[in-house]
Amino acid sequence: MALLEVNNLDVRFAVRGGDLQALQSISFSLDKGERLGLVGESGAGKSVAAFSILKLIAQPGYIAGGEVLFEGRNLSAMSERELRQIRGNRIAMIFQDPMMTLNPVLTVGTQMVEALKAHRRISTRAARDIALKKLQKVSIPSPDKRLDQYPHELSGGMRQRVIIAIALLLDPDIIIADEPTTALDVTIQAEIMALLLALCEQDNVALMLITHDLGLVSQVTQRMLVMYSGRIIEQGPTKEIINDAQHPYTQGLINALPQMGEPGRRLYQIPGSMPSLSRIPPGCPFHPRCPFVTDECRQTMPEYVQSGNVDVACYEVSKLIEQENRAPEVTP
Amino acid sequence: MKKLLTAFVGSLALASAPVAISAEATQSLKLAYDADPVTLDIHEQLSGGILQLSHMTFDPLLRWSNDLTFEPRLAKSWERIDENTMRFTLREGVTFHSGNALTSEDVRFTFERLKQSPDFKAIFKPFSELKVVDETTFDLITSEPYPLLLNAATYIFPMDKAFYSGNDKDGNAKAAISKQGSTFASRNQSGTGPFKVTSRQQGVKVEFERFADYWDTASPGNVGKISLTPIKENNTRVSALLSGGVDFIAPVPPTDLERIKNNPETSLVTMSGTRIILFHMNQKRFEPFQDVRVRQAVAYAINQEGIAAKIMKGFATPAAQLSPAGYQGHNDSLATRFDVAKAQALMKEAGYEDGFTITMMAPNNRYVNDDKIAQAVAAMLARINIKVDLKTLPKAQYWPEFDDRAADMMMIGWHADTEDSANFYEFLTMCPNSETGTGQYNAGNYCNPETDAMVDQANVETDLDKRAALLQDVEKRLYDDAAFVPLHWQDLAWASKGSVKIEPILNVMNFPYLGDLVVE
Amino acid sequence: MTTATVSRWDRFRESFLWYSFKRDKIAIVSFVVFVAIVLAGVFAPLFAPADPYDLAQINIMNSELPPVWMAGGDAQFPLGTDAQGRDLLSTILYGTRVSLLIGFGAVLMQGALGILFGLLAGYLGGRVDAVLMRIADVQLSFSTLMVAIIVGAVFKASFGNLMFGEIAIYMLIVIIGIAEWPQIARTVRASVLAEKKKEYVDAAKVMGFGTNRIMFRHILPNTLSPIFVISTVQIANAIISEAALSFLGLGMPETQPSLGSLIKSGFDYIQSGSWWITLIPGLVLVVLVLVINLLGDWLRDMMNPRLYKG
Amino acid sequence: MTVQSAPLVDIRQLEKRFDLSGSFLEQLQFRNGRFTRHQEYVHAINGVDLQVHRGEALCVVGESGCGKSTVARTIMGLLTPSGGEVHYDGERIDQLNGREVLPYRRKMQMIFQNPYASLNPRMTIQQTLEEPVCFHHPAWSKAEVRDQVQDVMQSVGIDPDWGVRYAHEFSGGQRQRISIARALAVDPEFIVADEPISALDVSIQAQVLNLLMDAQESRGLTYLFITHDLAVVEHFGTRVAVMYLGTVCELADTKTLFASPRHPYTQALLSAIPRLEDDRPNHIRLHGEVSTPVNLPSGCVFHERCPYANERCKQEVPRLIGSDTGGQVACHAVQEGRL
Amino acid sequence: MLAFLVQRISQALLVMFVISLISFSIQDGLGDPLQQMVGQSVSEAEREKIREELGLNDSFVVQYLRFAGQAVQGDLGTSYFYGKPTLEVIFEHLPATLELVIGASLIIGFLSVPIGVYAAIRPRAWLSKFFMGISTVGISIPVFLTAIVLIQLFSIGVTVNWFPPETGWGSWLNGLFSTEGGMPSYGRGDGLVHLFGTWHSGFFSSDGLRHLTLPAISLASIMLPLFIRLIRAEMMEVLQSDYIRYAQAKGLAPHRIHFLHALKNTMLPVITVGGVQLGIMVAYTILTETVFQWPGVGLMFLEAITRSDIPLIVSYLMVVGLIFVVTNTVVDLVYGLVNPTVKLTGKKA
Repeated sequence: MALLEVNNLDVRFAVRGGDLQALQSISFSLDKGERLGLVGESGAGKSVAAFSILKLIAQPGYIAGGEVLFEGRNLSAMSERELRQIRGNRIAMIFQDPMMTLNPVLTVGTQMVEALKAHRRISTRAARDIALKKLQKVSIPSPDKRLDQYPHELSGGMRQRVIIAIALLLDPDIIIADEPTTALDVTIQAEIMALLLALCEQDNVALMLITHDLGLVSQVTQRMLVMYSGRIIEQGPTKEIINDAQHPYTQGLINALPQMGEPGRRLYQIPGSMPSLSRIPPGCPFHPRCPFVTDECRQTMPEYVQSGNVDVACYEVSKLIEQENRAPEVTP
Repeated sequence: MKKLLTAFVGSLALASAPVAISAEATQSLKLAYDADPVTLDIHEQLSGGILQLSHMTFDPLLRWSNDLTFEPRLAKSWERIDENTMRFTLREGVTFHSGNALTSEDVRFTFERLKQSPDFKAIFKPFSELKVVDETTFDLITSEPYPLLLNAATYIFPMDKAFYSGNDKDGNAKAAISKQGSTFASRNQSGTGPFKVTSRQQGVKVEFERFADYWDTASPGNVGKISLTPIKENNTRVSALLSGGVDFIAPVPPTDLERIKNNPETSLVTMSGTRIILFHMNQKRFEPFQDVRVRQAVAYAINQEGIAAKIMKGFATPAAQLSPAGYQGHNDSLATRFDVAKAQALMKEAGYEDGFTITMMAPNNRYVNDDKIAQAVAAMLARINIKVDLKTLPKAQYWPEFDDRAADMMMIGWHADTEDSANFYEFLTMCPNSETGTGQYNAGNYCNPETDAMVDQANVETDLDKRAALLQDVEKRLYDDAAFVPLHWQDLAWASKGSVKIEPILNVMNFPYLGDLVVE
Repeated sequence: MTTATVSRWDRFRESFLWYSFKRDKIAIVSFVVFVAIVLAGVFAPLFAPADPYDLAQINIMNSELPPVWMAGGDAQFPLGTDAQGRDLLSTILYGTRVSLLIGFGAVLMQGALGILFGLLAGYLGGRVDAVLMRIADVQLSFSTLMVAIIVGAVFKASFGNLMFGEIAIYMLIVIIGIAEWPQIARTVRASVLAEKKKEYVDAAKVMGFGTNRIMFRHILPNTLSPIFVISTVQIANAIISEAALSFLGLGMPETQPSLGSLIKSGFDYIQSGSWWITLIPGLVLVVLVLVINLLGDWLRDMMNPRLYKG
Repeated sequence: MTVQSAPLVDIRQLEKRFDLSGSFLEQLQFRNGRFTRHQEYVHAINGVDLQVHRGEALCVVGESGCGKSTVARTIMGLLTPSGGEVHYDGERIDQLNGREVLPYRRKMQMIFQNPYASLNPRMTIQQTLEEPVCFHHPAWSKAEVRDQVQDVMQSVGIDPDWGVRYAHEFSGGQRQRISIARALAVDPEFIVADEPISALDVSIQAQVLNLLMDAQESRGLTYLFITHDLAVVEHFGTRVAVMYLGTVCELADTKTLFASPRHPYTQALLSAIPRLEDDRPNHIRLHGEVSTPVNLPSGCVFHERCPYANERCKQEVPRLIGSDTGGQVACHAVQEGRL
Repeated sequence: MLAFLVQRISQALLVMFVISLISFSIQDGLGDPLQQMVGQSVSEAEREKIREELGLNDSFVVQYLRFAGQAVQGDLGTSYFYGKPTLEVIFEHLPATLELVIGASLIIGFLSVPIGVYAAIRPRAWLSKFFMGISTVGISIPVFLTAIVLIQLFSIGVTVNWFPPETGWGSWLNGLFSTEGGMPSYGRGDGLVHLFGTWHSGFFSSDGLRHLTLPAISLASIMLPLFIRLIRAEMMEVLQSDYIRYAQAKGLAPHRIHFLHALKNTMLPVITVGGVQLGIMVAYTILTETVFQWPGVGLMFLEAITRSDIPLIVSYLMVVGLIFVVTNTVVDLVYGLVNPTVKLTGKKA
């Protein structure tokens, strides 16, 4: 049994004039110690997916269907009180912007100690000791001093280290990291990512990495999902997808990277842009931008087909697979 | 609510433990006026508030009774010695709050001080001297025969000479009168009156306590303590009475008379007053007013009865002349003359059928409903095609405008300090003369040497009947000449809780004789 | 040009503003009531049975008649009469007009001062900003009442007392305008500071546009929605301020009453039974201010929930 | 690198400081019983020399706070330099007044980072594009202006019929196209692009990069391209300048730089970008954080994080000197042959 | 810090200078003080003499310089009416106003925070909507109307006869809508306790508190809705922020999130705006003090105007300006203490 299993998760935003489908039938799983990447452009629903696992989607959003099983227990059916036992304790989160994530008016120590005390019967002194150890673990210089500092007194990289330390405080099983390095500079990014990776490997913590950076995913994760307009259009082992993407969107995304083009020449480009939630077209949401579009694509969302170890939702791909399967019969 | 209230008052009486109050003077009274006394020096300012204070903490030689006759107070008797001299005999055994005994010297000291006071010196101008005869006898001497000698004597509230002599610790004379800054006399008092001031927070509260050695042991008064709170806002003052916060209020706004009268727990006393409210028509500023027909037209256009009934809620006596009933100059034959047709005819006759535009000014916080009255008058004048540009001002700004005679018609209210008709004419209708000071408030610039001569004559006429005839004739002439537009005499009203028997102590001068007040 | 306007209208009808307005009952009711009151005020001379400014129509003997539905009411005076015998309905209609005029006028004045100073302070920054905002600070330490006294005295010195009737309305506009401009200036400055950092301003600079063009053509239009929201609230505030000044006797003369001075003039009568003289105009005032506030709230929610920070 | 004709844009010893210390009163500090005046500056750029040649795309890379945007904005006159000179086509332009600078405004244009903020939300696209054209060509008729705008809209792939719409009705990529159209509308020869694609999604980035390259080709534009994304540089740039804390630490042809980066910082930067590769490269780990430009380190600005720093690096500021690969490097270690 | 104080002090001086100059320059428009000081029948010559004594006949410049010279020595002149130094008069009246403001602030503080927080946490609850509705109505009613209604209801009492009194339910309903009255409607009462100097407090006696109740409620009635809205708006915004979501993601209990993480951040802007508003409130008590005849500086000021007591008017304006600057300074200091991200400089946070 997978550590975390998401089955047919539907998330909607209740806005004036009806609901918007933010996530449609999302299914994936995460094993213990596994590193999973969630890739997509902004608005694809990857953050919504991350937040709905812990039922943390903001007000107009709500879970309309499906289940999130953590160790076999359905998180989406749990009471707030029960969920609080999981949040931060078994499943920790790292947010995108370290500037905004820490409460500006509370010291680092307070924010670490309160997390510990929320889940363990522990004295403040003991909690501080644990906090100190975790700060050392993320190699923050003079950690004892940091405990009494306010977030604004730390640099961006340092803050993200603190957040990683908080995530590790209660030795969780899963860390969900939502664009953990996007707000940081390139050289700092590399450092933070390396740290996170090392710590996850060391403690065998599962990592769910949400990012738009294909390079990062390719280097860090073992498996990845590609999202588009609230749907998972492709998922499978990272290497396979990067090396041989099946879905036209994934292909386009990879080919559009400057490093894939020849310097000074036009890059491959996907025409148009991802529709907003209120304007998702019927059928495959990618069809208006897809070079292989057919009438079928315009009408119904394709089912997943297996290509190698990769699940893809695309009629073109399923056609190709059919042809391949049929091929041996045709050949004499 | 009543129960609550008595408990409330009771606890109060307990809280303020009495020092020494005469056997029966145990009641306490909470009093709300529209203003509190400006100073404790009764010679610093001539105003109603100060005179009210004077009657509480001092006693005059003689005072007005309800029916406008004289009642002996500190002077137990007086007799005319010659044309210019009146001899007074003081009551014996009267002591000041300081414990000093009252003597003729104190009266002389007071008289001299009055002659120094900028506010009072005008009243005592006819007097040349106060001569001490012995400890309890003195002569009051005028330079010419003066018919209003006794009227003026009501302003003599003997002060404690010993108390007010010498210098205070700053080296200033204790007797000094000053409008600016504080003087010894403005902070300290020693009088012979029924009450002593025990504490005073200006603008907030003054507290009085009955003087244990008060000479008038015959007084039925049983109030031991008074606290006076100024409540300027009419509604709040009335609310305070109705909610039981105070026992006695004055003045009562006309709009609330009905309500207080109908309330079983409160009682109301009204009296027709002596303060005349009138408009002057400025002949100098506005030429058509020089035409007697125009002035008459205006006089005919004004419905005094309407104003008195509607705006004043019957709380005013419509006036056709200056002198209220009871004054020597009051002429019974003069009646209000509201007649729009006649007024229109007069305007036509004067050649102003199409009317004209005039400016008008009135205060808006000086007299009862002053601004509303002015508006009503403006509306009435509109009927005879006189368009009025009306401006009402707070009193502080109004008086400078008045001094400048800034509008064609200006409102003024006048109360004769001497309670005598001549005072009206001197200030309101005589030809303005800065040397003699006559006509100081004559904002109409009306000038009639004939009537002026008659007034002068009356001022030295000691035969009261003759004098009355003379003054009534003046009144008639002014009426015929439409020298001004009289509106009404503003009535006086006081209200109290049923248990506070205010009626016997009130008078048209608006000096409640609180020493004699009985509270049940 | 017509096509452009039509398309603008279409655009408006498709807009979120119109959409949410249609769905918000409170906004619709407030808007209808507001428009009704404004129309009644603007066209007061058409609707009013009598002209309260014409003194010749007034008869003192008709004073304090109760509304028509009460005993003693007179059909000639549907809402009764005031202490002068004026028809209360007409007086309220005219008074509403005066109050609205002062409300809008004062906000125009505040807007003119506030926008100008706010733009200058926000865009030019530095010393100009420091000086203007310090003035605004000082200004805020005066209550409207104090400004009223000061401006009143200045007006009096310049025009004399007799002109008062004619200039009172302008005076009140100036008073409330001066007393409250910092509110708008601060709002404008805050949004200019935010807008100034946006790249379209840099783009305009790079194009070589002059300072005035950038300030007024580019930045100003983008600060309009907060100005609009705060102005709505400020109109309500101005109407209340005027009422308060009138209550203290510093407002409109009773010969040309505003709602505030009507309330004040009836104030003496409220406890003596003639409640309608105060309470009916009071109700109109409260309803007027309330619907403006409700519309302001709604607008604020629509345009920018962050605005109320002052 | 071969020196061709005179550079189009030439900046010499450019410096820019921002005053942090506020008014005189705020600068006063009471220390040890005496009042002292204390001033603080952000040293955004410290003596930068750059030449942009006609027809090339010079890319400036660096992390946030390295001063690359300040260089762009100073060239465009949005900021006045604290020192140094900016020359355009041989003329010094950093001291010109508003009127004198107008002709250059037409020749030099800028594209901004945030497509959501760089268009005036209260103007239609038509208005946004017409305004600069009218402004710079007051003599043109309405029709001429309209034609020019239509041409430019078509050239960036925006349907001219959309001109009546407002910016918020467009997606980020379309807005960036409009933003480019605005710059192109006045027919410039030099464009400064300040992180024009970093706010865009990956699939859109390619569109915009293609558009910029097309425009360069068809109009013969010269670019100064500011970015933090080395992959883009590699694809787009003719030459690259790497900046760190307000100084240029390496300047070279793109190919040269990517093939053999010399400066330790460039090396670290190159190794830090996650690339689509199966094997994980050895990161050159930098220790420490980027210093703040408020308290500039002495000597080489990079010495605090540099694994090769020695005493000289802490004392002496390295100068940009030609290296064996044809580029220029400001590094004592490289010059001493330690690296 | 030092620069901050120096700047604030110079600002205060500037404010006071400007105020004194303005008020002096308009004194002629405020009326003639003499009219209030002498009786009606005092002759013109006498008046002229007094004017001369008071220095009212000197030129503006001479008067102002004389004033400024004394002001530098801490003497702002002598009130015509009270005959005492104006500062003394103001300090006698100030406690009443401050108590009113403190009373109102307590009401505002105790009500606005829970209501505002509740309305922010549960924006859709009917109780929130009710509170917000009431607060909108609250800001739409002029304070003097509120005051009058309060007096009518709670001081005088209202007897309602809308329902047939002979029936049981009728009399019950009549009783329900009728009010007893009896609350004091004016002044500060007799139970004042002397604290020190000129400060008498009504806080320590039931009578004093009873007198304070209605005025404080009516003063609070204008500010309370503003504060509720402010707190609600700030709180709602804070609740949107990342660090609140992050706190939830840490598994913290809602009360800790709302009352520590959110409220602390909410209160920062509320302190700035609110503190300044409280400072302004001193200047805005005039209406309340008038209706309730509360013997504070507002009433004193209004009366000074009707009396043209120019020295008192000038001093009042200067003191109010000073109070404003002082509260601003205190607010900024408090803000700096509470908010760890702010370093005190002369700049506004």
